[in-house]
Amino acid sequence: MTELVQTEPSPAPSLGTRVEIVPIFLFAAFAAAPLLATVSGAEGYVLSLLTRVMIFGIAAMALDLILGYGALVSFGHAAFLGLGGYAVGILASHGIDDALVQVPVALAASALFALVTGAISLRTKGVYFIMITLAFGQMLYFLATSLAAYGGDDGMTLPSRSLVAGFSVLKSDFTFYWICLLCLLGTYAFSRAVVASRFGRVLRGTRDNATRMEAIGFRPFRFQLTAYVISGMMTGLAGCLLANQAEFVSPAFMTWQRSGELIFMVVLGGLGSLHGAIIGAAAFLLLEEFLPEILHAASFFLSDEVRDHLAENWKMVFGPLLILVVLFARGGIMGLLRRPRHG
Amino acid sequence: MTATLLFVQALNGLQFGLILFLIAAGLTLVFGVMDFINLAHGVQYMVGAYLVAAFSAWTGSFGWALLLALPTALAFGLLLEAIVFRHLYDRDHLDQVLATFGIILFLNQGVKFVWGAAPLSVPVPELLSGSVEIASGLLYPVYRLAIIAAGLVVAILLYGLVNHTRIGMLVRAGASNAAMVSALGVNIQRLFMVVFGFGAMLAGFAGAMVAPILSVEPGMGDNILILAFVVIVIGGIGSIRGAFLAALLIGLVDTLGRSFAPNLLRLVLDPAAASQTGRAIAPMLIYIFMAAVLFFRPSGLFPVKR
Amino acid sequence: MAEPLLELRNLRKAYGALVVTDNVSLSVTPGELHAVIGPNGAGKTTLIHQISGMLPSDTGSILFGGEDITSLPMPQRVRRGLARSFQITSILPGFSALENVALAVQARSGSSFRLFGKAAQEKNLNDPAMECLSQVGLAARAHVPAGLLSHGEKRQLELAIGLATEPKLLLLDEPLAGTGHEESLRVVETLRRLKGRLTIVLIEHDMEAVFALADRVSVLVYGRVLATDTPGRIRENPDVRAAYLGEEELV
Amino acid sequence: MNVTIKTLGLAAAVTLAAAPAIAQEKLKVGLLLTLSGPSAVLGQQARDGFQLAVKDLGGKLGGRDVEVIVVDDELKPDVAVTKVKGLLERDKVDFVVGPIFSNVAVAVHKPIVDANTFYISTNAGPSNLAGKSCNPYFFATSYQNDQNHEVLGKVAQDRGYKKVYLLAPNYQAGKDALAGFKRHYKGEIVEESYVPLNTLDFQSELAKIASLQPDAIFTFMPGGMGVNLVKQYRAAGLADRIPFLSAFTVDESTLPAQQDAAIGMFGGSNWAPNLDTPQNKKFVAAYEAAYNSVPGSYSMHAYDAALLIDSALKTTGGKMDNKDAVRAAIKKADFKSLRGDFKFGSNGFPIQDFYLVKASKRPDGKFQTEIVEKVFDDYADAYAKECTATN
Repeated sequence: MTELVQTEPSPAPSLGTRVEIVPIFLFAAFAAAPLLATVSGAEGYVLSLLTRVMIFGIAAMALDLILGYGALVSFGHAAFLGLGGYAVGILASHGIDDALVQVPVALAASALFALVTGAISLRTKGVYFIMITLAFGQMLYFLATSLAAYGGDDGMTLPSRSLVAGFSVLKSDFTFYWICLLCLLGTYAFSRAVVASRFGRVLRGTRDNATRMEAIGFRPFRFQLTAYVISGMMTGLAGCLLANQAEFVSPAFMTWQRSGELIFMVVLGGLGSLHGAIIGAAAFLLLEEFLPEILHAASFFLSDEVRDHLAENWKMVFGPLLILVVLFARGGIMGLLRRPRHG
Repeated sequence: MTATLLFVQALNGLQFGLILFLIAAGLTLVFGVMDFINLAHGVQYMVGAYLVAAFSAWTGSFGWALLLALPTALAFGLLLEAIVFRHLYDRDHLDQVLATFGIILFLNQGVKFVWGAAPLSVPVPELLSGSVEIASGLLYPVYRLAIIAAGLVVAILLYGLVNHTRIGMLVRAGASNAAMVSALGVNIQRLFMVVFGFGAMLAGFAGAMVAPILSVEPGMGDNILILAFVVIVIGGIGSIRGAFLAALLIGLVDTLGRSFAPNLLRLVLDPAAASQTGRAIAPMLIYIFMAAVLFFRPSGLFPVKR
Repeated sequence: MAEPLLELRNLRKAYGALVVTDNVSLSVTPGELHAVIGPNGAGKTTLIHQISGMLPSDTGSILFGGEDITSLPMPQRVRRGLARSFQITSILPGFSALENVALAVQARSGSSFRLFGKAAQEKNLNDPAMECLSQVGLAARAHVPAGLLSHGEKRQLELAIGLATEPKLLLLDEPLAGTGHEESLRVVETLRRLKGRLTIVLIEHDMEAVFALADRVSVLVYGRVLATDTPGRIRENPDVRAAYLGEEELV
Repeated sequence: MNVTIKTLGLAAAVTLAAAPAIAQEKLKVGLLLTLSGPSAVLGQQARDGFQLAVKDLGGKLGGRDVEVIVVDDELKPDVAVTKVKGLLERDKVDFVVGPIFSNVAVAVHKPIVDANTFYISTNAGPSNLAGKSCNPYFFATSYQNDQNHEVLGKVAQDRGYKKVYLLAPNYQAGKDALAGFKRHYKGEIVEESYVPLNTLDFQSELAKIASLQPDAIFTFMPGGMGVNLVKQYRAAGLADRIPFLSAFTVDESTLPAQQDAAIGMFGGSNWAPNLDTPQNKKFVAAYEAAYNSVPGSYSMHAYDAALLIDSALKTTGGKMDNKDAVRAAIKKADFKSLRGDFKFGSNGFPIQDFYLVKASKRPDGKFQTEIVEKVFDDYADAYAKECTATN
């Protein structure tokens, strides 16, 4: 939440406490969804869709941690999704299929990659930072496509989902859903704590005015790098989950378009609130999934052929929708949620 | 590897670099002068190619098609400016990225809606369709030489325009300090419009020029956009000179790297490993190059601001 | 004479042909309030940037407490007790006044890599911060977002932030710039209270304030130190009078 | 906001899932194809081919009304997995037909066969699905990916070319293509050249080819890359000097853009629009009338897939409940394929004839591939022996 909330009552407009309803609703919805899924009769589908939403929620939130709180626009964050995914895939293909090994390896790999590339990238600022992170993302992408032993461009199918301490608990879509929800909740709570902590305060201060922070004795670089590593590790975790969800890994996990999509999720949801990023991920993925059908249903008065045409060209609606969000909904979806209370 | 082959490859790199320059020039100006990230610049390149394809099918002549496509591309750019971009100048970069991404989605699907998903074809103009023999057995298409010539002419014109005219002076001033220019009482809104339309037209021109040698298809602007960003970042945002140099460097690094990386690696590795590694490294080369440039010069080769 | 706390030796900074500070040598003794005055464009702010570490110097050296700090980055200088304020207000507008100061307290406390615990509710950060705010007379406005403070209040906040780093020496870049009459009186009063407890280097245009507060005054003209002396003698100095003639009336 | 979207999504899922209760009689077929992005034209060909077949069969397959649900995989494997789960669990489809690309095929394979649903590929035929990972629920009406390349390798060998230059994009399918070519070609390979995926400009490779002077080149350049390569190959003056052997590079999806530049270039295929059977002539004419373009093998495979489903259901009397019976019926392949001879091998891939084809201009000004000669007769793929699952 914004720093205003945590200080004692003051004449300043305190919008935070009331917006707190949003995350409670959000997680309640995620918790209730499996019940609905059972009723729908297509539980595997509903669960897998929502699991995807939660996984991208983790990744988008991780990005929000550095983007919304540190003003670091990483355009190569999908690389971490890939790192997490490939850690699971490569280890599994060598018979190491326990998540208790895979996840730590994925986190370590993500941390190392973030440390090295972050240390170089953070020398630059602004757009240069955006582009250098893109460059590192692309390097990893091309590396993955050249891994012929692990499927190269085609990617590879996992023999099965990871085991946990030798048990195949993730096999059930329900259990996997709960594990993902747990991860989402855990990373959310962790991120909230980080943002409010001493460390988070320095990060936010650096976002607002780096010179001032230096003038009182901080070295922004160290804080930004630490945040970048934390964010990379969280995205790496999301990558592990994504590989397990799709039971498949491929370089398509880490295209630059995917990195872009992560940024859009964060901006769409609203910068710098963490749960905004989750909402953004949900909105993005559900629109991608349902917009064709919504269009099809909404155009019931037209001929079948035109309706099919419309549904097929859903991106022609999705694009302008994004533009409208930017033009008329400042601050993304969270901005929309806040506004009425303000005015 | 003979010297002639090296020469031909260098020529190819030059031609690729000049196309990149045409796109990057507009992008770097829009970015430098207006501090505006325009992801939709790549689709303007695509639109240029589609316009030429449509007009050449209609008129049957590439020359006429080009003459018609340029003003149309300009008009299209101005239209986009008026409908969308104008409302985004005072927004932060992320808003601009999101909105212009929306334009990409719309236009990529839009051209498919209008012209179908199958790639379109533009015949090489009759006059420029032959090839010249550079060395025995080594033919080089005349049209490619024409692209090189056109690219160089535009580069020279642009250099003159930016360095020796009043509007060029304003553009340069705007790139280094936009607030100052508006304080001078210049109509900044109109300057933006001019720069924007001009950039769109340059991108459209690049698209039109490559239409006869490349396939005209939806999404053709997406990858070239990333390359154009690489170019302007290496060159230093807002610097035409930097964009020119960086575009040629990228063109050469990519083309020469692709053809000679395995051979060079063969000096240190055994042939199988060299070809394996060469293949893995070749597509990464330009990104490695960019990371290296930014490592030593965090604001590109020719930083404009301060 | 006591060992100087800050000593500048032949500092120089040039942008191409434009020499901004030229061969500046100065020494500041512990506990004194040393004012630097000079006409516009004399290089005062550049000098502050050089001392604080925001700008590297071309040649020359800076000694602080006997240690050569010429090549240290700004945060390291702050840690050694060299704090500064900015001429153009530089605060964190989204943070409350208290948090602005608490961050400075936190910087000094050294454990900023703590990832847990709500920083905003830590007493051992907030109490010293509140103390600093009281010193500059801003305690009542502690919870207001800094961006909403009046201009004068922001200047006071700058001062409080500087104090919170517990400096041995405070570099103040025109703390009175742009303040109203009443506000400026309050800042001058605060400075008078701080004087003697703290070494201060003050850059200021307001001659009345300078001559009322300063122990010694250095005059900077075209990047060179014209003279350094007590306020009384500076006022008499013919060179200084010449330099200022037509520029500003010396009191 | 999020909550509303989600409930909306769920509500949509619930209603759509409830639908089968009413329309129990309808047979449901999910078409999973790439319909957006630069490769969309291939997906469109397959979709149109399938729907044309359904129309020709009177809107019924095996006597049952059919509902065809088309989804776009966006060429993103992980997106495809979710979409295919939607087809399986929400729409409860009886068959999944598609996709175009191998990476998508590999990704969706497991969820489909795990759900005991029949999966009929209309184009992608990756080697692991033909070999080690073959599955009783998986069939292809197309080919194994290597086979078209093998055609050209055989041709190069038979024609006695001494030196061949190989060119492919630097990704898995590209490497497989060159491996496929080399299965039958034993002469010298002057260079194996890999270009980055989505390469637009082949000047540097063309310059090398010109200087090396091989007897022929073999290339695999799908989609827009193929369009560019062909035009540039022609422009460089190489087309009349060095034979151009290719797979998936000159076909009905790219010829509209390559036009005259492609004339005389060779490809390998299991079919061509000019294959002289009455059934095929009727198909090509109907397709051109309906969609105003020449059908490629992508359409033909999809058309055959519909015929295959139709024949299988006719055998089972329209019933889907006994999967073994359905499988046995599919295996019989009791339908008249547009390409002539067709039967399934043990791994669910066809045993069929392969031809050398050449790009030509028809009298009406349209472009198509035409059969030059038959290269393989009743040809099975090389991976079938690795398939151990009882099919």
